[in-house]
Amino acid sequence: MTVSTAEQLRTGVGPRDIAHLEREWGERPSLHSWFATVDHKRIGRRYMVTAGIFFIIAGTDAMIMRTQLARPNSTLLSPEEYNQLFTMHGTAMIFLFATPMFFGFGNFLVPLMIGARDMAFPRLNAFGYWVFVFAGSVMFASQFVGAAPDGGWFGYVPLTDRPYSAGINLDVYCLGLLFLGVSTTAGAINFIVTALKLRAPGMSLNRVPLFVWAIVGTSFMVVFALPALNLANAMLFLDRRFGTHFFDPAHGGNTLLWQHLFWIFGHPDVYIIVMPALGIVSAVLPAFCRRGVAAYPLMVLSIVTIAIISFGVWVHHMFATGLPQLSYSFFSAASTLITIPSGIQIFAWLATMLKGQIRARTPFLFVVGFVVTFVLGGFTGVMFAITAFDQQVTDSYFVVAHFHYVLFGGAVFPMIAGIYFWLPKFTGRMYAERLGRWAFWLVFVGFNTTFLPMHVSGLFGMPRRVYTYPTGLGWDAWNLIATVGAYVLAIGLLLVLTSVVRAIRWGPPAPPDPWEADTLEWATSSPPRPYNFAVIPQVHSVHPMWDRRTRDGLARGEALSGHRTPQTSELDGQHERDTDMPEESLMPLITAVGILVLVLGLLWGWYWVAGMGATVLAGTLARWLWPPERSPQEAGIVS
Amino acid sequence: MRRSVSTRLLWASASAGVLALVFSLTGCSGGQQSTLDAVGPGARRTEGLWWLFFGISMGIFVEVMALLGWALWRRRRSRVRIKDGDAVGFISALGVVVPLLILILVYGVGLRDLNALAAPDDEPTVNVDVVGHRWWWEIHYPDRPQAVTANEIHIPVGESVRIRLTTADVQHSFWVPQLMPKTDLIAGKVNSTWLRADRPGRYRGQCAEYCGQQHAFMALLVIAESRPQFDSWLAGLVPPTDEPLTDAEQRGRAVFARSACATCHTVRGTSATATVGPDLTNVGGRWSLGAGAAPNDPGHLGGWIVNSQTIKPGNAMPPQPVAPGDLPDLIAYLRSLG
Amino acid sequence: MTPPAEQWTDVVGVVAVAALGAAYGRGVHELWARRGHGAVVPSWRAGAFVLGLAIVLVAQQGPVHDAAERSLAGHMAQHMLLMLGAAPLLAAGCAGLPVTLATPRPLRQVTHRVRTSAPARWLRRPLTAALVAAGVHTVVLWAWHLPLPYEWAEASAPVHAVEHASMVGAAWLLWAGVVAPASRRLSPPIGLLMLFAAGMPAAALGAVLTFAPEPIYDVPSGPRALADQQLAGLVMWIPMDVLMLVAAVVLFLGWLADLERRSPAGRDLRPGLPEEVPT
Amino acid sequence: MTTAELPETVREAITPQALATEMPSGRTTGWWGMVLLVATEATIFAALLGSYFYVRFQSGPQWPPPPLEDPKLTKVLIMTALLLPSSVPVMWAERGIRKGQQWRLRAGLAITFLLGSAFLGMQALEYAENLTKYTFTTNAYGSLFYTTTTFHALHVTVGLLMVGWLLAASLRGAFGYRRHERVRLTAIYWHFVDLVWVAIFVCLYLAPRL
Ligand code: HEA
Ligand code: HEA
Ligand code: CUA
Ligand SMILES: [Cu+2]
Repeated sequence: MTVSTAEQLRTGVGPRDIAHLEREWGERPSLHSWFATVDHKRIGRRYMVTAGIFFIIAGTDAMIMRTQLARPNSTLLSPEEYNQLFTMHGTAMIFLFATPMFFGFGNFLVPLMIGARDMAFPRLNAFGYWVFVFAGSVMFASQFVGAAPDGGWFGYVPLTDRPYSAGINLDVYCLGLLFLGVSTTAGAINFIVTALKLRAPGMSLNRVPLFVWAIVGTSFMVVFALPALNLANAMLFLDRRFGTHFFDPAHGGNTLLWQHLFWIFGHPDVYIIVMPALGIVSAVLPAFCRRGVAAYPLMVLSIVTIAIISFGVWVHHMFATGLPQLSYSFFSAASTLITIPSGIQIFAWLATMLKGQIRARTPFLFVVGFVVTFVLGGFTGVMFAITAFDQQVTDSYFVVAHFHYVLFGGAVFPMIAGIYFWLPKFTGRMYAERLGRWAFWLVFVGFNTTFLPMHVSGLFGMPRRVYTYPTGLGWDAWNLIATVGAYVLAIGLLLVLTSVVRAIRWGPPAPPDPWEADTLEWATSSPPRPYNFAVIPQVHSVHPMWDRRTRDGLARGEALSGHRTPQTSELDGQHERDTDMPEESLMPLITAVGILVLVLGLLWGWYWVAGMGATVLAGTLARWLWPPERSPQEAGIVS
Repeated sequence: MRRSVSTRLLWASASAGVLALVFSLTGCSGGQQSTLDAVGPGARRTEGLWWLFFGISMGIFVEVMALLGWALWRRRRSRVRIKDGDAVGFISALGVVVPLLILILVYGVGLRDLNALAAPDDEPTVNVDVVGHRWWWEIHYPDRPQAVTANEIHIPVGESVRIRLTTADVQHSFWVPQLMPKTDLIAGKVNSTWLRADRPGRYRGQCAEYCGQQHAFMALLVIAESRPQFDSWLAGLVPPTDEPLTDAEQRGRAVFARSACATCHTVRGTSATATVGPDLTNVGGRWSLGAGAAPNDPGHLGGWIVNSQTIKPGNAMPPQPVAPGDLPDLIAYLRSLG
Repeated sequence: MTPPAEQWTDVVGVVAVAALGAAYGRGVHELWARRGHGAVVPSWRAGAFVLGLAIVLVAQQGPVHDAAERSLAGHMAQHMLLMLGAAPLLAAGCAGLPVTLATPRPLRQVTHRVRTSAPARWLRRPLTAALVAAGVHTVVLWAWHLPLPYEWAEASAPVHAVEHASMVGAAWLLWAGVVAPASRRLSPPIGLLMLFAAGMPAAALGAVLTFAPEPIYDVPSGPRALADQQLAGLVMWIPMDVLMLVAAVVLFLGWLADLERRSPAGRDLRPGLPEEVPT
Repeated sequence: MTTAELPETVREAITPQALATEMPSGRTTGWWGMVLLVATEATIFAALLGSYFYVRFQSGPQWPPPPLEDPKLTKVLIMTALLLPSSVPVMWAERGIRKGQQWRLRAGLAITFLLGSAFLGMQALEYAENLTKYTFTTNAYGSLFYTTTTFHALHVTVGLLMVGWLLAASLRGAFGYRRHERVRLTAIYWHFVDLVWVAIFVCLYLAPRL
């Protein structure tokens, strides 16, 4: 990006400073630096592109499923194929698409929004990305060789345990998810530390953008919820491979233990997915309503309470398992309670729109689409929270309708809004508005045509996860409509993809701040230089870009030289010190390869290979963390 | 341009609401497995809940859409002075207080219905044990030790039936939407539920917990009939051994006994007593083959015997090399049962 | 007739409560006499303390006691009354100073020495304090609900008294971090973490009781023992969760408000290029 | 010298507020990273112990399930006696290097290393005895018992690797009073491994008797 002369004149930073920073931070375009990069922007973009590819594969799975379901007694797919398809579709959408996509957003945006130059642990970040790619590739590879998991995305035992599932399919599931868990945990820890320690001076916690709050809330949920899933998967693997009996009632084990562990993770996980999406909504609205989101403290509060309450509702996925009635009434109450913070957010956004000056550009349209669909999905969620009703519709297409309304409507709509909104920042190019609008209408109409009928077929008694169905039960028409809708939706998504590609190829260059938005990522060029900010901003407001002092500071301040970024105190954002940031390195990649070898070794039962992988892993980690050689004075040694 | 966008948005939202309404109104009927056509006290509770929830949801939906529409329509032009605090009242009223009141109401009604679902208000007169298998239902009437069948439950109209649920392998879920919400069958655990049908009829049910390859074809039928009909059906479950058989049927019985059939199935009153597959003592009278996979007629029966894997791939029954000449006899014999 | 051991324990309990109340009263009286009414310990805190003591007494006697004897659920209700009713109130009373004032001088010197010793100071570091409080709370709660200790407590009045005393103590310690006066309170984020760390295992205990398929304790109980046990589990589970959630919300909002006072977020800004400032 | 005469900075540093904050030196990103790692790992252990209790209370009054007896305590008490105090030398070493005393760092780490290794050795002995009675395939109790303890042993091993690695680095003189972040982080990890053992000891060895 060329910086206009006027822009340059206004900054207090001279060309010498810039040249120096470029030298310090720039990564030579080479094969080595492609593999060794630790730049959060490159990693963030890669996360998004990779997750996008996984989305297309998982979405294509769904299209094949919908084609099969268009007519009754269809024979396009065999039951095995169908079962693998829906399992991979669900697993991939949840684990390989939704969460990593938002991690991509977070990776790119969190440092920029808080005025930092990179994540707290850039190498860990790169490592997390490589692990994610490898885990995703292993799981999808299993699909292409016809050995994909086929136990549903929540893999209930005993179906997924021996002897009911003999092949390698479920080993891929539990090992793949364990493998992926490493990446997700690393990412979450990285986000929390980044948001706590690397905020620009002056950014006390009440000046942190809501998107960052959302990412932090999500990350805390990951830290405390993911262990349950990891443990469950480790137990499943031990049961399957080494003959333990965690889930085997014949030997004192318990099948419901799996369900408890899975959903103790699983319920927080749905908020892990939706929370960053809500954060995106809160980031997009100020730009298009030309005011801040109303009731910031309440918004933050609702993020925090959702994160807390989400740990206390998991049994609402087990309402038909015959647990004590009394406990159902408790979980039912907790599940209805969790709608309150969501309601607060919805009405705060409505207040923002009512009180703001709306400019209805494409990102805004997707936000409106989000509000319409998420509210509908939320309502069905509340219905499930009422145990008696849930027992009737659970495991039917009514549930499928609910979770697509909240997952697609609640998470993917904001995601697309975010893509359009930050496309200038991600790529330095503007998208074409007309195409964006077309995409929106196709996606919106297609989405509702696909999933609204599923409520009806569900109420008419159609169970989920059936590879086909007989005619004469009143389901045929609804399924056909859904399939047609799915194709419209796919075309809409194709248009979204087209607008992105078109923008990158032919879009006009984007100015630093095309929307007059409020947060710091708009304070740098589009796309930002490797060092993000020459001058580290001094923050005085939750809307730093609308605040004169911050802008003046940016314009006149001195550049922070060197490969360094400031660290501030956790709560008040007081400047503490400037720290050196790690340089690019191949270690993350090699470490990730070590884990890959370990996982593949376990998968095929070549335990010596697994052992080798573990050795590589330990060796690279030791090398990675080996303290640099220092002179006694530098280290501070007293003899 | 601006105005038209907002109009279109409004239009779309409104039509989405109307569409939802239309969908659900047509939904009153549904098919033989519809939750919106309740014939038992259990399902009637949940049907009532649905209409309550639907009404409330549409109310709030309209409210949210109205606010959204208003915001888009009005399109404030002036740069108003912005004070963030000024929406807190609005947000707490519409986002906290009103929902809280609604939720308390909904929760209370739901709790009442949950208690009503827990047990029938009269003493059950019939007991049924249901054992889930991949992918069929084994049905016992424990009060009559000999009464065993598969994939269909006969019940007397207007009387409550207690059902005990266990599984022989993985998890399944027992669901007859027109009569009762579902209850899972869980390995290592005994669950129970109950049914009552207020009208005679045939109510389809289906396994609702994913249980592997043929989860789609694990259907069952509940047949509610008058007490005398029920009693005679129950009595007929154990066939009298001296019933006269035609020649073909007799030959078929011999084929059955000598081929692999008897290694997996039981026909009470004969030497076939294996329990791998469903009890066939009354197979001739059942509503379907393979738990809903095919209609129970001679043609499908033959096809099923020769190679059931083409009809229901993955089921436990291997293709049977029955000599072509023997097949009609076998079919005749099986049709004569029950 | 109540067996003598029980009577004795009752007497000791009442005397202990009375002694605590007396010492507190004397200390507060002294403070107020020296510094004026409501000084150091505001009167509402003193009131809270008295109320807390009253709840302890109520929980041990009369109908509550009888309910606790009758059923497991009643017993858990008694525990919750002590841990969620009495303990936070007692903690709000900030009894440390007044009670110290009321103790005889030599004892006071000893406590002072202990309080200022290195380990005690280490223990008072916020993070340590939070972890210790949550840990003690968890250990006390879980230990007493394991079958054997529970049965001991049922069987022997003194053990039962120790059980209740330790529960009140642990909960007191926990809530002190949250409701004590600002100078001695944990900072809100740490307080939040502490509540989360203490709440999760407590909820897990409730879950264990609620979901157990058979009665866990070998104590004489009615035919509806299992239902009773499930109710008991929920009694452990819900009130604690609700109270902790409410406390968390209040803490959090208070914290944000405090931050806002110290460094206002400047939320009433609008977009648009701000005017150039003169140099 | 009265407080008023002290230089401003010192006075600031000894105000009650300053003394009340737990780490006057400020927490680093590394500190937070390690604490969060420990938090998520602790959650795994919590889930593991939770599963243990869940299975226990779901499986009837007899625990461990009948032919098995309550776990023996002798060896385990020795193990506890080895591991618990091993946190002290780490602390002592960390204090030392804060003052720049390398010998304390080296000695402390070495002692910890020995104690930790001895713990693992004892555990091997304990396993040798237990495995004759039941294995991880005997029943769910066995699975839980061995998985939990092995998982902890794995953590001890990782901790030992870290300690050994620090020791190696310290022999090359990488640490001093200015640079000892890694020592601090390893210490946190080691304390965690230590504390988890207490939880395991109580839940797996003591609780069955209660
Ligand atoms: C992003 C994901 C996401 C989100 C946000 C939600 C949100 C909610 N979900 Fe959902 N849910 C899933 C993803 C999600 N869910 C998935 C994937 C499954 C299925 C898993 C599987 O089986 O495969 C599932 C299943 C599921 C079940 C189990 C169903 C079953 O299997 O039988 C239940 C039961 O209680 C439930 C409840 C809720 C509730 C109460 C909310 C609430 O948070 C919703 C709150 C929002 C609103 C209510 C709208 C806005 C509020 C207002 C406008 C205020 C006024 C409103 C009222 C007064 C009602 N969900
Ligand atoms: C974020 C989560 C997410 C998302 C976005 C989706 C998106 C879609 N889902 Fe999915 N779904 C789940 C999560 C998700 N789903 C989960 C968790 C389950 C449960 C699994 C289980 O039971 O275990 C499930 C189950 C599920 C079922 C039920 C299967 C069953 O029970 O038998 C169905 C059936 O129709 C379905 C359909 C669809 C469709 C049509 C889309 C569409 O929205 C997809 C559209 C996307 C694309 C098509 C790709 C991008 C398109 C292009 C770039 C254009 C070019 C491509 C083509 C023209 C093909 N999904
Ligand atoms: Cu049985 Cu699905
Ligand atoms: Cu949920």
